[in-house]
Amino acid sequence: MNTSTDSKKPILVLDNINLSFKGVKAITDISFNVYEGEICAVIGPNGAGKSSMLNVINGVYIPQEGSITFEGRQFSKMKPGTAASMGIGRTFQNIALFAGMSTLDNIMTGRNSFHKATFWETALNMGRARREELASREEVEKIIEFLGLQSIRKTPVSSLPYGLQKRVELGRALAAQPKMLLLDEPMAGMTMEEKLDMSCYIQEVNANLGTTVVLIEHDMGVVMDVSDHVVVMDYGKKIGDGTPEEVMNNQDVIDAYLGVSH
Amino acid sequence: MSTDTPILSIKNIEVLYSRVISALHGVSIEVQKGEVVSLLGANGAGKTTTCKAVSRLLEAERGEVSKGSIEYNGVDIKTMSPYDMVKAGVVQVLEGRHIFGHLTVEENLLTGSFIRNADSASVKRDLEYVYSRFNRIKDRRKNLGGLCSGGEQQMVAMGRAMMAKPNLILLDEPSMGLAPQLIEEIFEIVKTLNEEDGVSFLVSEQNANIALKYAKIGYIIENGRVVLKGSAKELSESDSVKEMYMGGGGDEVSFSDVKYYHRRRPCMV
Amino acid sequence: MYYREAGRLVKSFADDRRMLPLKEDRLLSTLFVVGVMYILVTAFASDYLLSAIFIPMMVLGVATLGLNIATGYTGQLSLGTAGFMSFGAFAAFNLVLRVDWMYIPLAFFLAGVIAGLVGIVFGLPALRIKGFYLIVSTLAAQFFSEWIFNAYPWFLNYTTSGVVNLPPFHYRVFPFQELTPLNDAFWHSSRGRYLITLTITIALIVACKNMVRSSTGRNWMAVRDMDIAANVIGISVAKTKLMAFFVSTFYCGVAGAMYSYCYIGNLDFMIFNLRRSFLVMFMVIVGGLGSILGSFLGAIFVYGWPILITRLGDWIFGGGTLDTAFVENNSKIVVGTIIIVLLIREPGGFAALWNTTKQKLRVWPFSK
Amino acid sequence: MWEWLPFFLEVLVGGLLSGVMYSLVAIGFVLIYKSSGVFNFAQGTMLLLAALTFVSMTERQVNFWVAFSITLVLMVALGIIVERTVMRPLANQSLLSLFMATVGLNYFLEGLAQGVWDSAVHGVDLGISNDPIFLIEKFPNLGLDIIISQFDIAAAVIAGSMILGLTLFFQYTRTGLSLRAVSDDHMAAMAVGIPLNRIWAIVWAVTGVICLIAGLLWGDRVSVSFTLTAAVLKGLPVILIGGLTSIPGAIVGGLIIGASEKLGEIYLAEYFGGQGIEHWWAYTTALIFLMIRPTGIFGEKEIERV
Repeated sequence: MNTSTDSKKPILVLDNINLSFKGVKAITDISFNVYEGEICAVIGPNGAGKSSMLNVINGVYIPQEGSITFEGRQFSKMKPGTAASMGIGRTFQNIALFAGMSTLDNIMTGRNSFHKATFWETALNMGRARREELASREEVEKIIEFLGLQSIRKTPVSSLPYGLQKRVELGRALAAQPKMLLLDEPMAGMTMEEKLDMSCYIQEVNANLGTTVVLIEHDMGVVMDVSDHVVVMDYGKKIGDGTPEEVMNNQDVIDAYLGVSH
Repeated sequence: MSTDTPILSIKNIEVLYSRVISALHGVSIEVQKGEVVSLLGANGAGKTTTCKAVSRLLEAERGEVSKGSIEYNGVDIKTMSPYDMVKAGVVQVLEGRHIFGHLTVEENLLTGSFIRNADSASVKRDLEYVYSRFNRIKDRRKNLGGLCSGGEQQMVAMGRAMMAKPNLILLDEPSMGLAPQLIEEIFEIVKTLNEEDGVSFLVSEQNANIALKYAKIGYIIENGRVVLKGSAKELSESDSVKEMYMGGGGDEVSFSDVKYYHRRRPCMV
Repeated sequence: MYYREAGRLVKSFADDRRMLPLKEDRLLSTLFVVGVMYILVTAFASDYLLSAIFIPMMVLGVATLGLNIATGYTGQLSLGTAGFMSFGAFAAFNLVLRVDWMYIPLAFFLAGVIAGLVGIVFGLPALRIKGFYLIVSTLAAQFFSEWIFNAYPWFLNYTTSGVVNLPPFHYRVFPFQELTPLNDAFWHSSRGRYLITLTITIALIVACKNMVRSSTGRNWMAVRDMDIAANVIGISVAKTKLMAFFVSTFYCGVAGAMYSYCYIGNLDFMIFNLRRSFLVMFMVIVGGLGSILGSFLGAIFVYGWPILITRLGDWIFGGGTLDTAFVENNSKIVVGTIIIVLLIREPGGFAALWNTTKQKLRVWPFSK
Repeated sequence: MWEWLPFFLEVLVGGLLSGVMYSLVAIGFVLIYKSSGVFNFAQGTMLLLAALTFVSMTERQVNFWVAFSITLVLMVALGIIVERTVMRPLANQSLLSLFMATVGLNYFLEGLAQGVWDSAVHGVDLGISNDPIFLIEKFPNLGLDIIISQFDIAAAVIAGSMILGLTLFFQYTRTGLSLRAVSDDHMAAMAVGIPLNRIWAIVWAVTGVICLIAGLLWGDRVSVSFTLTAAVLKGLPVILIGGLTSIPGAIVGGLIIGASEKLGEIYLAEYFGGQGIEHWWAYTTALIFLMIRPTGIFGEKEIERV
């Protein structure tokens, strides 16, 4: 969905982010904006630092330098809990579901911020605890229906195939009703059919709920069709930033990622 | 043994993880002696699984080849252990390099030679030989492997494999996370090892351009199936390969119109 | 199985969330609890059965459930269960001793709370230390408890022998005791103690089941399965862990108090030693990590096996043939073997075996 | 103003010497954990089993070295059997399952050891003199009036040379290098053809040998009985302070715990009701260290990848 250019307002501003592990640079001087309501794709070769970038945005990694501004609030280091409470949802490259729980329970955990009942209220199954459980269940059922997960509601997630696990993970992120979704390779390892489904979900969430989406994706077809804005990373640096068309015609990007033309 | 027995022949294999999750459904690949064959595909398409099926490392991850067969020099490898495979001359260089971080570069290389029970003089010779092929790591021999840069680690991993004197190297994603000039350098070394030392290679890559530049034959693997096979030249000129791996939007499927289509479709699961 | 889920329409989320979704299950469990546990057992079981079989099994089951909350549900390995039990036992004793109006159920509850607070203190390192390193903290709790109740005689009311009998006439079981139809003597008898233990145990099971099927339990399991992901979706890992430690040690504390008052009838710090901690851990492993049913199955098996062997020996070879050392070594070998075999074959323990059996019965005889 | 110093030193030296013995137990732990991620709780019982086996032979007038060799062979065999029957089927399981398996193994061996032998208290005499050494008599020039236990010195020397030997073995031999490779990265080790099972078997066998030596030293010091299994509880805080994967860590951790235990007993116990603080004191020390460094002094800090 192309947002009109005049209404572009950044929801997320990354300013001069630097990240290294034990002296090895993972991200060097990266700055870019993500605009409200857009789908932003981050592309680049494996190991370019894309996942680390998402981890910086929602506070799993703490950058040595730089700042993150989300909805006008600036942080030099984000904490995962803060990110979640401000409305940043996330899925992971190597699926991070709670393996010992069912699909339903996994998605229910996504709604934890809506649960105010204390543990003793839940222990005694008191009014508030019960009401919250039922209210969450209602919301979660909507997500289950949207993602077509009805039949595996009570199946332990560890026994689901890869594609479905990815979908459950998206469901868990959606359950928190995030303002911004960070999706780390949501379509990796999927069949064409599953990829179509997944891009449908992403676009529908984006269009109907107005959720901003940042996704890492390798399939250029998906990137070109789905995204409004593309950021290209290579070797921990940003080498391209713009509309899909601009990026595709950028010589640096072609050299580094799409391959040296021969 | 007749000369046209391929060094590696994968025949229609299927792979299951934990007895349920199917990762490969029907992959057939052949590598002739002295060839560089590249295996192209996206993340999660099944390249690594294919390599691990050959090196028998699958079992360590609760995976198994449930159908089909793999032959190395005409011998079925079904009953062989990872140890047997290395002993027989097939070494995998793992994706993500997997250097022993707390061992020095030289110790890393030495671990590769254990399989041969060689005497120290010949090990020393081999070390020198590996250093001559991988100039960059010679000065770093006393450094800890974990502190080397990505490119150096890739070279240590390949050098470590060479210490086993292999006939076939399964090279999994050598370009991952490396700068373009380094990727070029790594592939140049592959070329030398192939041409001068006669090592055959099965290289799994996402970077189609570089892989096809150095390979003779290419296979394209998608969602656990081989969808295309051809000489490197054919493949790099093919439109569909260009589309999928070298950028450019496809017209066949449009991901942006998909939502209406989905809504009318009954749920698959 | 004569009944199954097939064909039942669940019409509301509230119905779907019930502890026992099937009407027959509800009926049968009510019948079992009320008819068998409350009426039949109370009416007919011998004193020996009550005080040497039923009471200890339930008490240990509660302790196992406590450990299961920390280890099975939240993934925090604890080796200090017996230590936490002793905090509960000593707290109950001192409450009854020093507070005039104290009566047993309230003392047990407060003992649980006090043990729970101790649990939070020893759980605090869990916020920084992970995995095996954490056993230092719970082992410290274990040894600290063994030492403190020995070093400071105040806790034992300056008893020189190191053991305090808990004579029944020293404590009030209920407030307004005089208004109830049953007198003190009844509640102090094995029958009365059995009823108290049974009621508390059932209440604790229901409370645990309630927590596990709601946000509390989901957060525990989320932290257990992948704490980074839990953190990313906004679950406070620190709060969840401390809460789990509190609830876990609350259960252990209540179990400890019941152990002293309802089972052995005296207070002795030597009993709550490391070996007992391990016994409770065996009960968890054998029964099944993260299972309420398993906690009790484990307790029944590990506690019951030596008794069974002794009885069998008596029956086959005549009374008193098997000496205690033999029985003890035999149970060690058997329980040890069963733990290893279960871990290899069925890591879910007896609870998982029970579920598989149930599953098989459900489709029997149409499928294997 | 330095009057307290000789006594302090005497306590410190005594503590450090017993610390070396803790290190010896801890090294068995570290080897197994490093190579396979198994936190071997059965260490203490293996130690008891070794000591009991040895004692039951010497008590029947079997020659010291014959008994020693037979026990050695049995312990190596035990290590290999454990690796085969317990650890191998459990490979790839969660660390918690592996730990619990060793707890089960511990219980099994405990029952076995006492079932086959008995639960009586045995003495073991390695022929090391127990007489104290008065340092001022031996080395008058030092000017230190300290008493040191001769047995402690001998035990520390034996334990120390054992540790030194193991360290050299793992630093310079092919097997040692393989072991370090395996502990770094299982998958990579398999990829270069290092046979994991063989390495694990070697490690368990070496642990068996360590258990024998430690069992004899501890046995001579505190007699051979069921309480010997408590050695495992001495080893725990040691490896946790040092870091589960570090051999130098086990040594330093042993010295720290040994010294802190003795010093605490002498200088702190009076503030804590008089006696018996040594059990929890070691753990509190460990806890303090871990709060500063959650993975021990030499332990590796993992970067969690998501």
